[in-house]
Amino acid sequence: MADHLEQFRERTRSWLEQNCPQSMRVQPGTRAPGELSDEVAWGGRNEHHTNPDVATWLALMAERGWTAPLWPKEYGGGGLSKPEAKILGEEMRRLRCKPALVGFGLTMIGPLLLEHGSEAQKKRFLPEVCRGEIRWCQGYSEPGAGSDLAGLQTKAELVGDEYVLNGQKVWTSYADKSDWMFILTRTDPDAPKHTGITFMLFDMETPGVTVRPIPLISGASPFCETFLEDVRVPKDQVVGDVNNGWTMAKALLGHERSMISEIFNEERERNLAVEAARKYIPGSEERIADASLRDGIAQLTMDKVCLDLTIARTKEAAKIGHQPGPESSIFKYYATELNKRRTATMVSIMGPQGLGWEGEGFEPSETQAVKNWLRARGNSIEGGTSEIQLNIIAKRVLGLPD
Amino acid sequence: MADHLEQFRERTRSWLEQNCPQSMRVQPGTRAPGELSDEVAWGGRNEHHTNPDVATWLALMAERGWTAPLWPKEYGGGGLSKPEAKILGEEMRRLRCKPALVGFGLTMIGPLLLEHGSEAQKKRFLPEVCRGEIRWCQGYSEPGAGSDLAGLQTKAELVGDEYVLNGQKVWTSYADKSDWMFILTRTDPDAPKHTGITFMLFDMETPGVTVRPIPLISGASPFCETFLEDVRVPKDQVVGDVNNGWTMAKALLGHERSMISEIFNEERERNLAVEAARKYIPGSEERIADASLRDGIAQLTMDKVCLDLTIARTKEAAKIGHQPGPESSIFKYYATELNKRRTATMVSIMGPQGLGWEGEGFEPSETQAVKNWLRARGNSIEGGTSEIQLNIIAKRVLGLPD
Amino acid sequence: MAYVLNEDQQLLKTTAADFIKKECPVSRLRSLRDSGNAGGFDRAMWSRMAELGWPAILVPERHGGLEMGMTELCCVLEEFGKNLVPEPLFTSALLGAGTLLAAADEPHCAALLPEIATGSSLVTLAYHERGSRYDFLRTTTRARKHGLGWIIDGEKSLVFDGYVADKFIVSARTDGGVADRDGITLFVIDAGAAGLTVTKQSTMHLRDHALVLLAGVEVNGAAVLGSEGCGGEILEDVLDRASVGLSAEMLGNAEGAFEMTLEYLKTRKQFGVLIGTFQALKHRAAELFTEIELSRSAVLGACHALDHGLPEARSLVSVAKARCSDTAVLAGYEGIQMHGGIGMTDEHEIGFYAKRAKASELTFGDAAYHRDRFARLAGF
Amino acid sequence: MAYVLNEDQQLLKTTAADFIKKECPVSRLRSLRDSGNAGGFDRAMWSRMAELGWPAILVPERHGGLEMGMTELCCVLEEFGKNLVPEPLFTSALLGAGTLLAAADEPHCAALLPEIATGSSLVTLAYHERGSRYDFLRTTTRARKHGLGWIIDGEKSLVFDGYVADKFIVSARTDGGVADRDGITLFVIDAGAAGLTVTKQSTMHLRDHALVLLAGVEVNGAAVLGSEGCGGEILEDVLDRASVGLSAEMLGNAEGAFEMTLEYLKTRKQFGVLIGTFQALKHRAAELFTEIELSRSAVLGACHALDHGLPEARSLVSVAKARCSDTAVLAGYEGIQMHGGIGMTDEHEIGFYAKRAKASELTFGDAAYHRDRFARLAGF
Repeated sequence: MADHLEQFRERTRSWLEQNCPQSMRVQPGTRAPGELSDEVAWGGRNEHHTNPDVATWLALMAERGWTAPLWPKEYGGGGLSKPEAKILGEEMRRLRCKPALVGFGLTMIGPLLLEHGSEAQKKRFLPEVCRGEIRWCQGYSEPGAGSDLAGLQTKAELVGDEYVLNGQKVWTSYADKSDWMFILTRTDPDAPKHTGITFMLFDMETPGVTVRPIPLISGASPFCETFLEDVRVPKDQVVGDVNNGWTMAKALLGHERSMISEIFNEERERNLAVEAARKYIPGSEERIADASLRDGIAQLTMDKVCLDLTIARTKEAAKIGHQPGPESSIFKYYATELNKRRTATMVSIMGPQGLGWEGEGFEPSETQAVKNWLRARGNSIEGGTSEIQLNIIAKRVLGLPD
Repeated sequence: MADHLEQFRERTRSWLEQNCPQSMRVQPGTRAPGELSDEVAWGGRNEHHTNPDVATWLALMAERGWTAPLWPKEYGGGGLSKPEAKILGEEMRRLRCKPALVGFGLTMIGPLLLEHGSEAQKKRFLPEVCRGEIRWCQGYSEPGAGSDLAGLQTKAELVGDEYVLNGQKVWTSYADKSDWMFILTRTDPDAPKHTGITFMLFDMETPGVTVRPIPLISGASPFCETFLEDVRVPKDQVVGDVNNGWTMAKALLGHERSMISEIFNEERERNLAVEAARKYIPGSEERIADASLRDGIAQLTMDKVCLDLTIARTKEAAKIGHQPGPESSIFKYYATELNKRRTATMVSIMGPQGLGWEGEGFEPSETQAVKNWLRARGNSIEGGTSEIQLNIIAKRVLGLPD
Repeated sequence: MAYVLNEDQQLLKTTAADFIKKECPVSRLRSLRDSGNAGGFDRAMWSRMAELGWPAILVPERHGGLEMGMTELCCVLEEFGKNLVPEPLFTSALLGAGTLLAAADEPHCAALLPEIATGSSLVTLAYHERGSRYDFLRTTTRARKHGLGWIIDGEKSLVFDGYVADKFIVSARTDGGVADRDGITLFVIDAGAAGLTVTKQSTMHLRDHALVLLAGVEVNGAAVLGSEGCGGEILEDVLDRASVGLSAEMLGNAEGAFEMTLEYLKTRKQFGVLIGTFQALKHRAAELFTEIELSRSAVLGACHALDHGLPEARSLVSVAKARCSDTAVLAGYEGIQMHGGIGMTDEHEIGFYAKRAKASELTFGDAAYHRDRFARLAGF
Repeated sequence: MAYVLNEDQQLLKTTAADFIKKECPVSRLRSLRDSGNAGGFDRAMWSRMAELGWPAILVPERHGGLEMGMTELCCVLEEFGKNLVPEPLFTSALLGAGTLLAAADEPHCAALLPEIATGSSLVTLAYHERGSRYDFLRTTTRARKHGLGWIIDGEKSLVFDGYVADKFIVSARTDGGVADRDGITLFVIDAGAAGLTVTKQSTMHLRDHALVLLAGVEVNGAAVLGSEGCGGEILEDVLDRASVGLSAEMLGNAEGAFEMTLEYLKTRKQFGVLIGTFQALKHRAAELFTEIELSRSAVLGACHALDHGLPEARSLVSVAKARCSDTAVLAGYEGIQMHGGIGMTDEHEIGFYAKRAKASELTFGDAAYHRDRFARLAGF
C-alpha cells in the first residue's frame, strides 16, 4: 500500500515536472477579494486568455481527470483515492503549479450533482465541468430577499414539460461570463417559505435571460443582476426533488461561507500596514511616529494572529475527525470585520493620499487601497451579513431562545 | 415690578448674609455619585449631624418657607413667584450657601402631592417635608421586575379600610434612614400590567416592614432591600386614583433620570486623569509617556466637552421656553457610559496599584479610585439601564417600529 | 444664546434647507458626475446661491458682505453636507475669503472680497503638498526674490476646487527649514499665470480637487498676502476655521446618511417584518443618534468660540473635527451595512456619504491627529 | 497537533474540571473571604490538589515532577480561572518552580523542586516594586556584598501569595542603574529570615498578595539563584510564562462569567419574555463568544510556542496576555450589565469575575503594554 503510494508520488511528480508549463508555476500573487485573475482557467465558452499555457495546462490535466481528482472516472474525474489526491495536491504545491481549473463547477454544482443529481444529469454536466467547458453562476439572492434568502419570489410555473421562470436575481457573480446558472425558484407559492423552493439549472443563452453588471461603491465588480422573463427550463433540469431546493441551498451556502473566509488567508497584511506607515508618516524609520496608528496596527496584527490560530485549530480538529461545528460561523463574521478594519487603516495611514480615486497625483497602490477599503465594506454583507452570523452563533452555538 | 424684585434681592441678600452660618457656605466638594454627604440636611427622625449649623440653617430657612420657595405658604413653602425664587437661588450661589435641605421629599414626593394629592394629604405631609421632619424613600423596583418596572408583584389587598401589603422591594436608597416610603403596589392582579398599579405612602415603622442594606461589588452602599409582610396601610394614604399609579410613577421616573445625569456635572475629571498619569507613568513630566493612555485620556476629555456642550445647549433651549424632548435620554445613557470609561481609565492609569482594596501598600486615593470604578458599573443599570435608554431613543425619538 | 440658534440664524438655515432640498438633492450629485461635468458643479446654480448671499456670509459689510460669523456659515454648510451639494461654498467662503480675512491684508481684501461675495470670482488656497500628511507647515515650494518680485517653484496637491478657481493663494517658503513655522509666505496668483499648470485630480468624494504645478511662476511684490514670512500663522487661523466648516459639512453628511438609513429601517422588510424592529439595529441607530447630537454640540461650541475669540477656540476646533470625522464615517458605515446589498452598489446614494465622510476625515487632520493636538494644547 | 489537546491533555483537563466543579465551586471563594481566612485558601484542599500532581506539572521527573509543559499547566489553570479557585497553583507552579527552572540552577532546583512538587513548600517570586508600573527591570531594592554573603534592603509589593509563602525569590540590584537590564540578581530567602517583614495586602480580587519589606536581610553566597547580575533575563523568561499562565486563568474567568451570564439570559424574564430573546443582547453574547474563542486560540498558540521554543514565543505571549485581558474584562463587564441590578451587588458572584479579570489585566502588563511590546518585537 505504502509502496503503491510512493510509486504514485514519483509518477505524479515526474509527470507534473514534464507537463506543467513554466508560466503556470508562478506563485499566485495577492489579489483583492472578488477580483478576477486572468492567470487561471475558470472555464466556459466566454473565456479567453492572453497566455496560451492556461488552455494547454487545462487540457493536459483534464485529460487525466485531475481537474477533479476525486470524482469518478466515468464522469470525467480522476478516480483517485483520498491518499492519492492528497499526494497530487502536495506535489502540485511543491512545484508551485497553479490549479488547472477553478470555479463553481468544481466546488459547488459538481459536488451537489454527485450527491443529488440524476444519473442523466451527472453524465451530461460533470464531464463538461471537468474539461472546463462550462462555467456556472449562482442565482440565489433577489432584490426583496437579501439576508432572508428563503423569502425569494422568482416564480417557476410548470407548463407542460417545462418550467416557466419569471423574476429577478441579484449578486450573481460573473453572470455575464457564465454559461449556465443554478437557481432557486419558488414552485409552490402557497407552501411555508422554506418549502416550495426548487433548485434547477438553465443555460444563460435561453431566451428571456438578460444580464446587467452592477457597479459597486468601489467601482466595477463581478456582480450582476439577472432578469428572467418567461424563461423556459425543461423539467429534467430540476436537481433533487421538486419543492426540496432549500436543503440543497443550505449545503451550498455553508460552503460559500468558508470559501470567503479563506480568501483572507491568502493575504499577508502584516508588513503592508507597517511598510505603508513608514512611507507615509514622516519620522517612522525606527518606530511608527503616529502612536495611535502604531497601536492600531499592532492590534490588527495581533487580531489576525488570533484568527489564523483559530482557523488552524479548527483545521487540526478536522484532521482528527472532529466535525467543524457552527462555531465556524465566527470565521466569516470575524474575518470580514477584521478586513474592514484593516483596509480602513491602510487608507488612514495614507492620510490625504487616501482621497485618490484615479489618475493624476496618486500612485496605483493608493487608488487600489481606496477601492479595497470600499470593496471590503461589502464583505460583511455578501455571503450572509454579520448580523445574520451573530444570529446564527446566538441560536445554534449559544442556544439562546428565539 | 422691577423695583419690587430689586428690593427683594437686597432684602434676601442681607438676610442670607446675616443668617447663613459660615460653615454652611463652603463650596461643595466633589463627592462620589450615590455617596451620602454629612454636610447637608436630608431631614427625618434618624438624622444626626456633628455640625450643629446644619440644623440651625435648616430651621432658619424652613421658618421662612425657603426650603421649598415655590410651594404655597399654607403648606410650609415660601410662596415666592418664579422671579423671586430665581433671585433667591442667585443670591445663595453668590454667597456659596449650601442648600438647607435636600432629598426626595422636596424633589419627588412633594411636587407629586402638590399635583395629585388630596387636600388632607397636602396639609399633613407638605409642612413636615418643608421643615425637614420627614425623610422619604422610593419603593419601586422588585427582584423580579428590574428594567420591566411595570411587572411589579408586591400585592396590596383592600381589607376593610386598609390595604394589606405583601412583597419585596429592592434598590430602595436609604430605606434604613428614611421615615416614610412612597410605593408602587399591585392592587388589581387581573388588569393589564400597566394598569392595576396603585401609588401609596406608609410609615417605615409600620409593623411588618424589614429593611436590609445591600452591599455592592464596590462595598457598602445606600441601597436596601425592603421586605413587606402584612403591612397595613390606611386607604387615605393612597395618592391619586386607585389603579392609576403608573401615571405618577412615569412622571417621577423622568425626574430621577435627569438628576442622575446632573451628578456627573459636579466632577471636574479633566485634570484628575492627567495628574494621575503624570504620577503613575514614569517619564510623563512633559507628555504622558504611554501613548495609548494619552490618546484615551484625550478622547475622554473631548467626549466630556461634547456632553457638557450638549447639556448646556438643552439648558439654553429650556431657558427660551423649548420643552426638553426625549433626546434628553441621551444624557443618562451617554453620561453613565462615559463615567464607566472614565473610572476604568483611572484604574488603568494606576497600573498595579489599581489592585488595591484597602489598607497596607495603597493610598486612600487609590482604593477610592477602585471603588469608584466598580460603583460606576452600576450607573448604566440604576435609573433605567443603558439598554432601556437606547430602546426609548429608538422608539420615541427615532420612531422605529416595535 | 451660545449654543442655540437665534431667529435670524434659524431663518438662514431653514431657507438653505428648503432651497437645497428642492434644487440640489443628493441625486443631483450623480447626474453631475455621470455627465462628466468638468467643474463638478453647476455655475448657474452657484450664481443663484450667490444671490442668496451665502459666499458673502463672512465678508465684512464694507466689502459688500453680510459680516456674519462661523455660526451662520456653518448653518448653511451643514445643509450642503446633508445633500452633498458640490457647489464651492466651502472653498469660496472659507479658503478664499477666510484666508484673506485671516491675513487682514486690506488692499487684497478690498480687491478680492467684493468679487468673492458676489460669486463672480472663485479664490482658493493651495497649501497642501504630497508627503506632508497633516503638517501644513511642511512646505517645499520655494519663492525666491527676483528684482521687486518673486519666482515660485513647487507643487501643490488636493487644492479645493482648484480646477475651476480664478485665483490661488499659494504658500511658499521664503526662509527657514522645510517644517518651520516661520518663513512661509502667501502669494495671490492668477489662475492664468505663466508657468502655472492645473491638473484635475479624481478623488473618491467627487470634490473638484486639483494638482497645481508652479514652474518659475513670476509675481510682483504686491502678490504677497499679509507680510513676508508670516504665512504659518495665517494658515493656522484659516485652517482652524476651515476645519470647523468641514466639521459642519460632516455633521450634515452624518444627518443625511442617517435620515436615509432610518427611512430604510422603517420600510424594508426581511423575514416578514420591518428591519427597524430588530433590536440590535435599533440600539445601533440610537447610538448613532447620540453621536450626531454630540457632534452638533461640538460644531456649535467651536463656532461660538471662534466667533467670540475665546481662548479655548483651538481646542474646540479639534474637538469638532475629531468628533464629526468619527460620526460622519460611522454614519456612512452603518448606512451601508444596514442597507445591505443595495448599500454596496454605486446605484444607491448611501455610498456617496461614506466616501465624502472618509475624504473629509482625511482632510485637515483625522480624529487621531486632533486628539493629539488637543492633548498638546492642554499640555499633556 | 499544535492547537488541539491530545488525549492525555484532555484527560488532565476533564479531571481538573470535575474535581473543581465538585470541590471548589465559585461560591467557596465567598465563604473563604467571609470567614476572614488569613491565607485566603484552604491548606487541606491544596494538599489534595498536590496529590493530583498539579504543582508538579512543570517539574522535571528527576526532581519528582511530571515534566509536562505549559499546555498541560494551562489546562488546569483555565479550570481554576473558571471557578476563581484561590489555591496557589499559579504561584507555586509558575512563580516558584517556573523561576527555578528559568534560572536552571541545579543545586536550588534539587533542593526546592521536590518540595514544590508535593505541595509541602510554597515558593513565590518577589520582583515588583511600587512605582515601577510594568517595568520588571526597575529595581531599587539593593544587595551589597558583606563578607561571603549579601545584605539586602528594599520593598517588594503585590507578591503573589506572599503572606503564606515559605520562601521568596527576591530580585535586587547588585549593579547598574535603576532600570538597567544587567545587574539584577535573584536571591532565595526564607520567609523567617531576620529583617524580612511580610504584610498582607487587601486586593480587590481576593488573591493573597503581600508587601515584603527587607531591612538589612543577611543571606549567604549560596542564596544567589543562577548567577550574579543575570536576574533580568531570568525574570523575562519566567514572566513570559507567568503571563501565559495568567492568560489561561483569564480565559477561564471569561468562560465562567459567560456561562453564568448565558444561564441568566435563558432563565430571567422581563417584559414577559426571556431576556435572551432580545436581539441586542444576543449579538453582544455572540461577540463575546467570538472573543472567547479567539482568546482560547491565543493561549494555545502561546503555550505551543513556549513548549517548543519557537522564535515567535515572546510575540505570542503578548498576543495572549493582551487578548485575554480584554476578553476577561469584557466578560465581567457584560456579565454585570446583563445581570442588571443583581449584578451590581456583592451577593452575586458575577462581580467577583469582573474584579479578578481587572486585577489580572493590571498584572504583568495590560493590553496596551503588550500591544506596544508586540510592536517593538516586530520592529515597528
